[in-house]
Amino acid sequence: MRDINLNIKPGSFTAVIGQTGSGKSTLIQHLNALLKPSSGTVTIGDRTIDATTKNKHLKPLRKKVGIVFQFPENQLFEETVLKDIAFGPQNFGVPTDEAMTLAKKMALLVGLDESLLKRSPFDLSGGQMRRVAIAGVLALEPEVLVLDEPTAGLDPRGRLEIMQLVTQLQSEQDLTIVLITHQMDDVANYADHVIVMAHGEMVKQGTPRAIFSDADWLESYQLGLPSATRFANQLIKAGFTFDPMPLTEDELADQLLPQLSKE
Amino acid sequence: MMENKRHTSTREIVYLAMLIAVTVVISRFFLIPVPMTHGNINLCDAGIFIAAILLGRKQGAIVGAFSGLLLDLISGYTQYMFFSFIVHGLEGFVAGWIGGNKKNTTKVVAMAVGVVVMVAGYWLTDTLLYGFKVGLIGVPTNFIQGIVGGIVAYFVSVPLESRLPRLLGE
Amino acid sequence: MAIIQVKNLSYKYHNSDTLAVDDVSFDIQAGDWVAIVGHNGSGKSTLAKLLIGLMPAQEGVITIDGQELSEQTVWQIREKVGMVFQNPDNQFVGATVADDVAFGMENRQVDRETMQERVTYALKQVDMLDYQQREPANLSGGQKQRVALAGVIAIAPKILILDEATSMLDPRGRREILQTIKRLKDELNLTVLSITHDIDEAASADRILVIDDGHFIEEDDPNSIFSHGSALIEMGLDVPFSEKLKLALSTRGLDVPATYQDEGSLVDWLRTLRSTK
Amino acid sequence: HKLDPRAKLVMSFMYIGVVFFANNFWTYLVMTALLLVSVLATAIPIGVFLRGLIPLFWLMIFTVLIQVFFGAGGHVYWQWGWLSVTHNGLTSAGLILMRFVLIILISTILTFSTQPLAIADGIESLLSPLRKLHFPVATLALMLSLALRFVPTLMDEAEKIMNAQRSRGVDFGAGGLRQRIKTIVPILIPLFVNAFNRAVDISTAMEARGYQDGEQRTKYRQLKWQRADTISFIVFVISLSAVIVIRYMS
Repeated sequence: MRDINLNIKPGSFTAVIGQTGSGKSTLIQHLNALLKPSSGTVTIGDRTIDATTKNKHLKPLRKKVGIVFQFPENQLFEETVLKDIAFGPQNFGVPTDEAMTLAKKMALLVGLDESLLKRSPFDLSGGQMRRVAIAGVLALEPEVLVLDEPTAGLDPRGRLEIMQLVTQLQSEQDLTIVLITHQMDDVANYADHVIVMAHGEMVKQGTPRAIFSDADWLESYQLGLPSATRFANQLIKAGFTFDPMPLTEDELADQLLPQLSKE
Repeated sequence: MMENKRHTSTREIVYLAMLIAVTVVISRFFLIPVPMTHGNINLCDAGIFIAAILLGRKQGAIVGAFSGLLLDLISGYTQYMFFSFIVHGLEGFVAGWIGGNKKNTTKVVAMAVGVVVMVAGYWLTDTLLYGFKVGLIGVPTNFIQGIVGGIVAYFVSVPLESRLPRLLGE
Repeated sequence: MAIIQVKNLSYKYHNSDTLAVDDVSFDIQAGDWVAIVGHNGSGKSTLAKLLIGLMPAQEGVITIDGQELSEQTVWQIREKVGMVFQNPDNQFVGATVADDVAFGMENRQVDRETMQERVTYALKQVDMLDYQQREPANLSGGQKQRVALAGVIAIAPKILILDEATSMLDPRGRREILQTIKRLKDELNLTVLSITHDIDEAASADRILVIDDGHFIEEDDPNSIFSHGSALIEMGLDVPFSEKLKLALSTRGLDVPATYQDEGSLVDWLRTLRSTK
Repeated sequence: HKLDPRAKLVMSFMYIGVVFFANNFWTYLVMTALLLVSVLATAIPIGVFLRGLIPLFWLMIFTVLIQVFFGAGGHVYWQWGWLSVTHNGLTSAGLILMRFVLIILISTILTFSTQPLAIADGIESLLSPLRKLHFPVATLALMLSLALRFVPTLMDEAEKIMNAQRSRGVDFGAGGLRQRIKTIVPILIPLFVNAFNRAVDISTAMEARGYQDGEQRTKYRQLKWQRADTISFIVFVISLSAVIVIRYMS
């Protein structure tokens, strides 16, 4: 990975897109100081990390940025759901009873039923386990939540529910969201800023509308368009006009309607 | 039930293979440097004890023997390969024999005996290869390694034990 | 002729109270591509495993290529069926690509010369010949799934079952594997049964079977199934984009046709509306 | 080094066996010469082999010191309390050191020039006569090759789990032994669960592909014994017999 300059604003929803192996995963490990930059700096809030930062100074940063890795259910290990969620805060010195209260709050926040809290995490369904893992990261009370393909392997309903949870966290908990995804429709529906990665470099950043305005450029990086934008491009060939380019089906429908005859 | 016996058999081959692989992985992954000696201790005994305690003597012996062999093969200590096969195999067998599916205190005893078998086995090996006194050098390190492995195995296998039927897909 | 016949099939896991598969019957014609769709936990993967006797059904009869599935016929039936599973890593058992392709043939005691020929042939079919000596650790998920597909081709089955074979891949890997399967189906005259919740994969099928909570809901061609729009969404399934747009237009007061339209025909329909202005 | 792994395995172990017969200058000379020829045959730079010895440096020093100070007999060069340096002590230290280095180098040659999988194949092939005794050689070989296949996959998994727990505030590599053991458990439990889950998937896939334990299978990967193997084998046998002969002649 080389020469990346980017800013993520508090409270924003940033999507990171790029092909598999484009450096997305390396990027998020820097956001959480799991990796130290070999050159350059990463600044999180008022703290700066560079190649010389001592490892013991990194830990407070990990509390600020919570990462939900791909297939996060693979990190569960405790006897009960509640204990697993409380594991993170305890590592940061939160007393046990406080951590448990926090864990319960987070479990309810991600939509886990209270009856599940005393169960073993391994007894839950895949979707529920994923919620436990997300709650475990939220329990660190981070300011930034990074999610690496949180919907991978879920069915359409599961995907929708997780994405709704993420937007709810952004709006109600004032979390800054960084989402790594292959789903362009999710980018169009939820993000306000997009970072495009390729070959370990950031090749472009901007609003979703700016990024998705150039289909050919995206194609050159093997990336696609949101369904609505792709469909709008077909309609342009049929004589319709759009300004700006629609990103979601609602935007598309809104612009389409005035162009249709009302019988 | 239809072809139930064969079914268990393929699954058993595969989970033993996975346990061997995990044991090799944790031995290569977690090297704890030991002060005052020539090197590191690894966690292979933990993997072997976990297999032995969860599944029993035969399985413990297989996981022990093959992970010992593979570990030496991958790390370039081929001269130890067959000795490790026997020593770790015996270690797993003994630990599984005494401690498989038993009370927690019995498990501790089983692992302690396993450690003794392992330490004695390597001492004998080194004595054969390099002489009696040189063999003594390895004893303290192997001892620490075995004890650490046993402690780790205890804390991992106790919670896993109740999950076992489900993990084996039953 | 029906190459797969399922009659009154039921299955219950012994640690569960409800039936995972509940009195399901259907026929699949030779040469068809049939998709079974349903949300996670709807019983569709259980169904796949029952079809090749990986688990014994409590009730019902499965007939494959004229043979009734039983303890005696299970290995013969597996000769005719190739299966690609969800997780690319957990079905790659060979040390290298070529070894993995040969695994199924080794089990069938194919001699070595034939194996070498067929490994080369199968890898060529999935465009992985250059990767013959590669180890799985150096392959992408999509490449591993193509190797799995080559392993299936090598044993020349009549039926290919895809058990959520694309669900762990990125969009590119998914597109590539679907293209490969479409081509192979025609060239090798395969019957394809794909278990999926990916809407593009389902759209490639000739017929779609919908199951929900172990129950058989409906079987029809994609056009008719997709025209159920919101009902599918309620079942936790996806619908093609053209249907989503039609839903958005109809909530805005536009009269949309009730039948399913793919994107091309939707563009045509919208064009006629525009030109009548 | 394109020799058959079986040849390499047998030669290495014959070599290690014969090292114990070597007891004087001439025998060690033959052994060393044989080793050098093998090193050259691998076409791997000698530096690589020497680097392989570095991690064992302290062990070697230790070994030598022990032999020097505790080996008794012969002329006494130096004495302090119960520590003494004697002629026999020095000689045996030298011999042990030589033995040590030779054994390590020959096994390094084997591992550097042969893939673990090839060695596993070689072992399987060498053990295949045991099949007659109903010893499940093929099953165990399959188990071994599956284990080898999944080591990198599970290594990856371990790394991922470690990263995830680190983000949840676990400090690895810090603190005393007790602290370290505590941090290992949150990795090992998920890793074992993952391995068992994989096992269920893999065995299902194997059965779907027609695998049945105990049934006859053909083999795609085969070892080929070639002329070079026979020649090297003969060279080894002759040199090693020479060592034994020299030992008992002198």
